[in-house]
Amino acid sequence: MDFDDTPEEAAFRTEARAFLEANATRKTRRSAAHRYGDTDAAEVARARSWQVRKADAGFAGITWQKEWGGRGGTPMQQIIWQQEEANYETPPNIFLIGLGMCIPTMIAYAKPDQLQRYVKPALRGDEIWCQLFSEPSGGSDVGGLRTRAEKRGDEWVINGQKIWTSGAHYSDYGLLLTRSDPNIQKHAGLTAFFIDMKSRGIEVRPIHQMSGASNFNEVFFTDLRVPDAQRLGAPGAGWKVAITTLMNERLAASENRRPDMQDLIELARSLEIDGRPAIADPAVRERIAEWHAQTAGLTYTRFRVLTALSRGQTPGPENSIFKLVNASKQQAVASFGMDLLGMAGGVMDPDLAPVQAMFQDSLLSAPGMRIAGGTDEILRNIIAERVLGLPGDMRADKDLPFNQLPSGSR
Amino acid sequence: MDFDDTPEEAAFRTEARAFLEANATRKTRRSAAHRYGDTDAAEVARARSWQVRKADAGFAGITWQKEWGGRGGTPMQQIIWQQEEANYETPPNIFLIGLGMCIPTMIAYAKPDQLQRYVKPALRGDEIWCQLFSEPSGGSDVGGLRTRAEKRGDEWVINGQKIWTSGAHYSDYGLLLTRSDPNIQKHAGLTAFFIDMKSRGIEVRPIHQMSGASNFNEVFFTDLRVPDAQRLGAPGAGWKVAITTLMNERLAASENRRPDMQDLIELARSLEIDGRPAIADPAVRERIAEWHAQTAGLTYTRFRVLTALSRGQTPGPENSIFKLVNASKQQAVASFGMDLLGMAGGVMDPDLAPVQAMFQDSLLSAPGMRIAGGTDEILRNIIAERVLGLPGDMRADKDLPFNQLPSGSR
Amino acid sequence: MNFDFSDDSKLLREQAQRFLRENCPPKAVRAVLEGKAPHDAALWRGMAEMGWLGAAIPEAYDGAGLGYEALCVLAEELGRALAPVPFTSSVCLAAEAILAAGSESQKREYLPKLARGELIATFALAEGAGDPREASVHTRLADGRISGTKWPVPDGTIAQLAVVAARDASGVSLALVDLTALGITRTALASVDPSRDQAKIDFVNAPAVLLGEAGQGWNTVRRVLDRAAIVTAFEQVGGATAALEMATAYAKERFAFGRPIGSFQAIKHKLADVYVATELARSNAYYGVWALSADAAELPLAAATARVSASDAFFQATKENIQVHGGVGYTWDYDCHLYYRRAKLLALALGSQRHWKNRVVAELETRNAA
Amino acid sequence: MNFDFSDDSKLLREQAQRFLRENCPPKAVRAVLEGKAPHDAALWRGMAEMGWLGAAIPEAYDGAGLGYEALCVLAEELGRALAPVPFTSSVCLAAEAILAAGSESQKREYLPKLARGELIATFALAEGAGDPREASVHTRLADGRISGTKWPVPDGTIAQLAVVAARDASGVSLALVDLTALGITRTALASVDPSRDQAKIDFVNAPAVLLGEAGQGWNTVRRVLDRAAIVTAFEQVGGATAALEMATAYAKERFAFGRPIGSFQAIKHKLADVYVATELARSNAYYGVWALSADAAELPLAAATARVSASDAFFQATKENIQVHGGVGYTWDYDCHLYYRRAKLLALALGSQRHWKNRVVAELETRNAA
Repeated sequence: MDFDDTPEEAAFRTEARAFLEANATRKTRRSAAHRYGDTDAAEVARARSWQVRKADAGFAGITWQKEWGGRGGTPMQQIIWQQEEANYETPPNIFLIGLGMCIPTMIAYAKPDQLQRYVKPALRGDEIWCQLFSEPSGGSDVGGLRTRAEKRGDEWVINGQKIWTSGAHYSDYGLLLTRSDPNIQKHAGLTAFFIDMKSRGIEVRPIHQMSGASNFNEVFFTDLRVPDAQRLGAPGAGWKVAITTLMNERLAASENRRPDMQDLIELARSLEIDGRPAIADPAVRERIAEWHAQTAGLTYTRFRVLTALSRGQTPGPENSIFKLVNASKQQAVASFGMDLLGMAGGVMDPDLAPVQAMFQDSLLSAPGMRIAGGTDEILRNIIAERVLGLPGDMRADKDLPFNQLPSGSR
Repeated sequence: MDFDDTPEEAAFRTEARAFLEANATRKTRRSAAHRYGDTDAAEVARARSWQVRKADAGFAGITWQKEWGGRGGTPMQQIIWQQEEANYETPPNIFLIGLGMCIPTMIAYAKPDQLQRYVKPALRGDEIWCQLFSEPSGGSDVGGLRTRAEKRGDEWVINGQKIWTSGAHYSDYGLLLTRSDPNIQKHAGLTAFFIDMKSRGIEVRPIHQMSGASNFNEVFFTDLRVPDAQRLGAPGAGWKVAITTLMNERLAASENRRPDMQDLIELARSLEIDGRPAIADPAVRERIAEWHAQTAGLTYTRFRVLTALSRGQTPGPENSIFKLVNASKQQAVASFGMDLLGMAGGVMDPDLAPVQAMFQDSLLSAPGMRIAGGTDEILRNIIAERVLGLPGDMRADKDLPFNQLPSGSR
Repeated sequence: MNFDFSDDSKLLREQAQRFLRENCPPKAVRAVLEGKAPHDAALWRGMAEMGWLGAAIPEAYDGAGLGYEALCVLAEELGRALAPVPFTSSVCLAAEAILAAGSESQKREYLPKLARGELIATFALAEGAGDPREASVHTRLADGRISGTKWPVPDGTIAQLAVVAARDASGVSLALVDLTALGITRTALASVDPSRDQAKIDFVNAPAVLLGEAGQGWNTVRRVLDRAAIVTAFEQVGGATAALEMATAYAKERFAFGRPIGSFQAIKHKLADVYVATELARSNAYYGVWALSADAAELPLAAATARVSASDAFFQATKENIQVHGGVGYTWDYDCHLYYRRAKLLALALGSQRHWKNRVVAELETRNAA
Repeated sequence: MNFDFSDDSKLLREQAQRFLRENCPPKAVRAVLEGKAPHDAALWRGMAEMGWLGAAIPEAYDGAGLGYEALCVLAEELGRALAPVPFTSSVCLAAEAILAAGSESQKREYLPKLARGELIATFALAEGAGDPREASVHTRLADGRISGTKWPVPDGTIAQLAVVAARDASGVSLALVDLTALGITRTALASVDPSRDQAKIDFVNAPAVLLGEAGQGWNTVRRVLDRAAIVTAFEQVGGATAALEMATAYAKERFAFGRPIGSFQAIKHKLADVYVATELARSNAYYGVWALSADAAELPLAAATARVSASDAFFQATKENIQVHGGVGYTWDYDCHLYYRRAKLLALALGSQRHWKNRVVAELETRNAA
């Protein structure tokens, strides 16, 4: 067990640092906290410009093969890059879904000429991709989707609605999962496509979240026409394609959500309880210690996973642990930080509320964290069934044709 | 909203107090804590003697009709009696199952001559009853029982095993639920009886609990012969009889399990943390306040229920709240009290461990509280389905004959 | 013993539910939340006409004299409807302070106007971060003038009158301050729950009149906070009940994997836990209203206990309501967040859980010592 | 970076598992639990023969010199097997104290015997209720004699030698005391976990030899406790893992309502939560063994963090293991309670959660101040 780089790793780290030092600004604690808000056009432009610089310097697709514009590097190099990049102010990584999920799926299912056309522009940030799986009828139950795809000659006609699509409003292409046959068992009747998001028949509407931000969209399809050549996998084999996509879901980047433990400790130091610093209060100390133990536990779990990845293992269902623990912790820390402020805890003015009203902001964004990308409940199912091997729940939807499944009024 | 007695209630309370003052000793905090251990022959004798005195004075079956030896009193009188009796040292109430569950079931299903024979002796504590429902194959799933009853002429022959039977070793009679037809749906094939516990073919074996005590028994039946006259309800109608029994499950008496809040506060006053009394430590105060809020909430919920009962309402599924909250609280308080003792927390010598090692005892008995009489999980199901009206879970056992149900290796 | 609301109270509850269904639908709450007004003035007028604002004000001062059971019934229903009105500030805090400490002439001057809703008053205690604490009062009162900064002041931009805690030569005293006078600057504050007004108020030599005896202000503050904690516990229980009902209804109607999500134990047990927390809080609130009505010695313990369970139950109910709704529960357009915001605001407004838990134990200590 | 055990350690683990399966089945634990012996002497001899007792003792003192990674691997497996032996007392506490503070001749005298298992030693710190605290040491040491009462002393009836914390003219010092000498009375104590020996030891002018510098004893105590906390965290993680495996296996095999109980979300999610707690604890323990092996400046924080998560995870895993088993889980004959008892004992033995949580924050404060 050690934390030291090999000479090769150290050399790569030096190279990465040199690039970052020359091209970006080092973060400080006082850096504006990243708000989980709208990504506007200016931010998209900054993100593209950063991505192309990374690509030119060989830091965009570190583990990708050279034929796709990658560096052909090791998983450990990828980890080192992430560690180093996290220390600098960089635009939001709006390419994560495209490069982490969509393009790997394309590489698995698209034709060689399509790959020639799409992979490199995605890597350089010239073209942005989004993923169109979730629907209003079933957030947790992806296989229950209803968007219809009907074959008409060499084309498919798509009608329906997707929801919770990150970045749909600035994306150029999208990976789409549809129901091509409602008369058979639900997972058997799905077909996947990639689509041009600028096509006629697509309408993107931002979703106004309770926090006030709009990170997600609804996407409506009205007689969208998609050439059969853009189909991925066989008709009816969409579920398998979707699994490929979801398996490529990257190990959730170490997000450094704020407020973090250091923010909490600073808050507790700056406030008083009954005339003594809040940090001296045993009840406050107990909570900080518990959250520190969770935070540290996740950090070192990540090191264990990274060690496994660096040996060529693929990330497995045990990675559900990160979001499951973090989301509830984030909500609890936000609530607790507000409690420390007593009667003033509800005030959100950044001039009055400590640490830029981060605790109040977090109270309003954390509930979304417990839902997006798999609810707490789905993640516990995954851990129980796929890690511990407990039997699946009874299924109401196992043997019935899709169009005979019970459905509710909501 | 008021806590005052009506003049009639006050008169009854005075009568009850006078009886108790003359016949029992008032409790103090220093009274030996009731241990949840074995009930030995001497204790059974004391319990019988107390019961007969209560019966003679009209305090044994307060709400029972006079024809059964009761007082014909009101539910409020019953409540007042319980409140008053709780202030005195009395033997364990080993008649609760018989009088609260078995005899009411007899009254609903047995023949008049049987009632003449059995009700009064039960009320006077001359005969003790137990309830034989649970089996090893399904603690939570009572309907999954396997004990076979086969009709042979005017008799039934019983073979099988019951478990978790309180008081089987000192009981005279028992209420028994059996499977008379394994070829039909599980709840349809049950038949109920009352049996003489001293019959040939019955073997009672105490269960050694993890706490060291033996409150429960296993009961084995080997070719036990029961006259058809002792059948309760029609053959195959046993589930309905069982429901009658379970619906009569009394509002869990206010048990005053120790350690209680006062014990915890005393413990926290007697100990030091970093040279200051533990009770002054904000982390300790926070926990005490939370448990006090739960304890008080249960106390006042009981008052609400008693008010409803005094108006003639029957207790409903919402009463699951009492054990659900208490059991986990008891476990948490025990664990916390031991933590307060630091390195010495594990020591159980009553001379060294404060308050007669009650916290350590409770740590070892509380896990049973979370299981016996409905697990936490079953109680949450009951609240969700029967109070909130949420839909039942999917049932694997709904439409299959009993002998075709899947069963595991345990 | 009778541990239930009276028949009169039950009738009042039905009346309140009918009135609020009509006059305080979710869109009325959203109007305030989205900044169209600092409170719902029409609803407030309606409540005044119903006689609710003076429910607990004696008839001698033009109140309805219905007592605290009635006030708590109303609070529960206002909590359920998330009513965006200065009920707590004007009725439970300011009017109670005047009732408790005011001179006869002050009572005659202000209580009838408060009961009729002609005057909105508030209670200015906090001076930034912190729980209620005598030593934290720094605003200065001298020679009929007051100077200092109070924030947050609930309903501080809409109130015309404030009961202000301030320090004078004899300690902490209370003062009545006309908020429309010179020397006062009011700034609306952004809040986790914009459906309730919060303000910062700067006083610079503003005219102030003593309320009650000089130096005895803190006793009144404690008395008023304890009493408001009980009424607020009902408001919180009302909100928790509404959030639980929303979640339960959704869990019955929403299907996933071919079955209602309410048939999954993860949802079932979550809602059973919310039910348990809410019922315990309700029972503690019942005990509180008994103590309030009887002005019992147990009031401080009853208040702290009721508040501790109600604040926890309301927050738990609202955060799990969002979770049960899943993605849509996190949208602006669904009402889940209205309850969540309110739950957190109410849990802080009279002081944090830490503060009230500490008070529970302090009261238990006094009792056990006796 | 390489955040995993070495191949050598993995081989050692396999060897340990094989050995313990054979030499420490549940019935061996029960024999001690039910009072047939105060520890499993045969198992202890076997462990000595395998070289485990001296795993972290340098070869210069007849140890195996395998280092702390090896020691932690062994602790995890002993925890899994609930081994009823004085491993922590003799190997992690006493031997570490002698290594840290002993003179060269003391090391030469005792460490080889400890490594070979010829001598069992323990660490006598507690004097009744309380967490480790310098001011709580009242046992007196003067002129080579020691007087006072220590309880609980882990493995106090079976050890022949004790490292005792005592107060002398210069403050708190450590002394080596032969427990078989005159002036010593040992009383076995009833315990929540009778499968581990605990004793009260009265010293009346018993002969004692100074270990380390006079007045510097508390520094050694802290160092030894921190290091033992990391090794114990592995023992706890091993126990938690075993309890989780038991519960998972039972949930797959046990049927209710016609289906395995593990197919119900209530059971699934409970076990998922246990898994999460156990994995977080395991990762913190990994960091701990790194800090221990590297004798890193982060060791005190790593130790406190590892202990806090491991104590919680082990207790949670064992109490939910009973719950998943239902009625049979509460019987004496099922092994669930063995884990539950051990979990609580280990969570207290080196000081309570409160104590270690406080240490986490103290270390975080030091860091953030720097």
